[in-house]
Amino acid sequence: MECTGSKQGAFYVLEVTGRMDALTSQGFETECQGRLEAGDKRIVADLSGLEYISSAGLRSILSAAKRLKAAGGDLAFCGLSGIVSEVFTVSGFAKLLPVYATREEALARS
Amino acid sequence: MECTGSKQGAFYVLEVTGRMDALTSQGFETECQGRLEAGDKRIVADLSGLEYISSAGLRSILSAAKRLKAAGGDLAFCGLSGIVSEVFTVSGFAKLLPVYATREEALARS
Amino acid sequence: MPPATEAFVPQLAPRLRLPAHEESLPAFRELALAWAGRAGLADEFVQRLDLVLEETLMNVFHHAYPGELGEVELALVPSGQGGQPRDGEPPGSLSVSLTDWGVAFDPLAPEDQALEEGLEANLEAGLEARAPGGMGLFLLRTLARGSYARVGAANVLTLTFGPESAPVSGA
Amino acid sequence: MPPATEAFVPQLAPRLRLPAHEESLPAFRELALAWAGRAGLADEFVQRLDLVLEETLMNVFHHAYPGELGEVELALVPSGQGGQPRDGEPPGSLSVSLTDWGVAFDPLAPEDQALEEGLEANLEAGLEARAPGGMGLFLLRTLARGSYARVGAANVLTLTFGPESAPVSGA
Ligand SMILES: Nc1ncnc2c1ncn2[C@@H]1O[C@H](COP(=O)(O)OP(=O)(O)O)[C@@H](O)[C@H]1O
Ligand SMILES: Nc1ncnc2c1ncn2[C@@H]1O[C@H](COP(=O)(O)OP(=O)(O)O)[C@@H](O)[C@H]1O
Repeated sequence: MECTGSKQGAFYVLEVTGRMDALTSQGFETECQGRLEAGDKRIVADLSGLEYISSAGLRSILSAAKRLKAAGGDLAFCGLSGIVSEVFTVSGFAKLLPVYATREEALARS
Repeated sequence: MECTGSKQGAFYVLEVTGRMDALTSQGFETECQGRLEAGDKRIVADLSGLEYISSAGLRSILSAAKRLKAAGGDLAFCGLSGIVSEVFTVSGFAKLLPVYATREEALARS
Repeated sequence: MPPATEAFVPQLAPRLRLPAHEESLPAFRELALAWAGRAGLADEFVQRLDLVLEETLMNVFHHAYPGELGEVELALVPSGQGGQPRDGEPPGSLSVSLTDWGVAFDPLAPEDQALEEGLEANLEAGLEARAPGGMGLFLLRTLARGSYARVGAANVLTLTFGPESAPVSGA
Repeated sequence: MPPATEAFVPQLAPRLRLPAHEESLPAFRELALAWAGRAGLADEFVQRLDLVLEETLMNVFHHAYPGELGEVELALVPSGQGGQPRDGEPPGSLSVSLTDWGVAFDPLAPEDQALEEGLEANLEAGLEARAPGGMGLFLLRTLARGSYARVGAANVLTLTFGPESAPVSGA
């Protein structure tokens, strides 16, 4: 898993690529924590380059979302496909967290 | 296994690198055959970049040496180390074929 | 030391047995994906196999052998292959069998039914209420079709991937 | 299909069973080298293991199952590890066990003793006289120490690599 990010208006966009599995997913939480400490509370995770996610990835996401929310921010997602989209759907994460089809939609929200 | 070669005086020097195993060693015989057809009858195989050789590699070498000899040429070796040197020794190939410590020695012979 | 299996006639089911710890995950994954490719498994099933394999293996690594290091074995049976004819299995499917010799545990029917029901009921709960545990088993049961048996001192979990082999999710 | 091994208690001997054909060679090699590294095997023994594994596996691929496709299993037992204590095995050694269910064949004591003797006598023969066959078995016997047993329908070859585990060659 790789995370690269950039500021886009009010949001910090994090492009997550590769595999979010038991061996790598902790990095997502760490990355969000780092952004939070740097002052970015509203994060959009663009998962269009993410090939794979397991329950360990969901755990990392849930934990990051809770922290951002507690700080008055939020964590939204876009670009889900394949198994990533399937896992978000069956796990209920797609309803629990804000998920958009495209990055434009994610950035257009208030 | 990779073979790269160049003409050095009366000899054609073939640098053999990588692994000469059951899946790759046929390439050595093919390479020598190609040189023979191109008119090079005296070949020095520099094995200093060769990491590994198995009985399949020995078979390929024996076959190439016989062809070159039948055509009035020869096949000499230099730069053996590690398991390659060990296999040449225990198999008797080190006595059967001309083996030199360095390329200079191999090229200095008549 | 002769392997423990010398008395058995092989059935062309490739298998790999390794220590039950996280370092073994990549080797299991590599073997499973190689055979999924050979079995002609469609990409969506390969992805489910990948996921379910991680979930079940991680559970075995963490829970099957409390306080000791055990082993886990993966066997792969492409449809139509092997000593036993695979009745009615469509082409492009792959069965995966996971065996461990740890504490008896059926991941397809968890002992803690209450936790499971809580989780499922919980799927649409808010962030605060959402408990992260139990998700691995939930994904396993949602994305794979299979059977479990306790055989002697072993847990044997068999899962099948391919057309009509997993409950259709979402669609 | 449950693996054939479910009744056995594991002994922390990682093992891999694959079809007995050339495509399987890289996977066997990868597993063996990974465990040679973990066992702390010195480089010269790793190289011998690499060679002897290729020779024995290629022989099984080509000769053990005439006219059919069988399987071959590799098990690895690092010294000091496993259920059975390894008596007197020095650290940095690795035992490798190869099992196939093909025609009975002891590679450590070939039936055709005459051919073998011919080959050894032949070692210093000229190019013309030199026969290429039999070299694989010769390298096996020269570079590894081991034992063979026919166990039921299986050939079980166990080889050990490490200090004092192989006849010193040349030096
Ligand atoms: N192979 C197993 N052996 C014993 N207990 C297990 C096994 N797999 C899962 N469990 C139990 O089921 C629980 C739920 O597992 P899982 O859904 O993967 O979530 P998590 O591992 O995150 O708790 C585990 O916490 C463990 O108590
Ligand atoms: N696993 C085996 N099963 C049956 N026969 C074998 C086996 N391994 C070797 N042999 C026999 O021994 C002969 C010598 O083998 P080897 O020394 O590897 O040389 P080569 O394979 O080049 O002939 C083979 O040709 C084969 O007849």
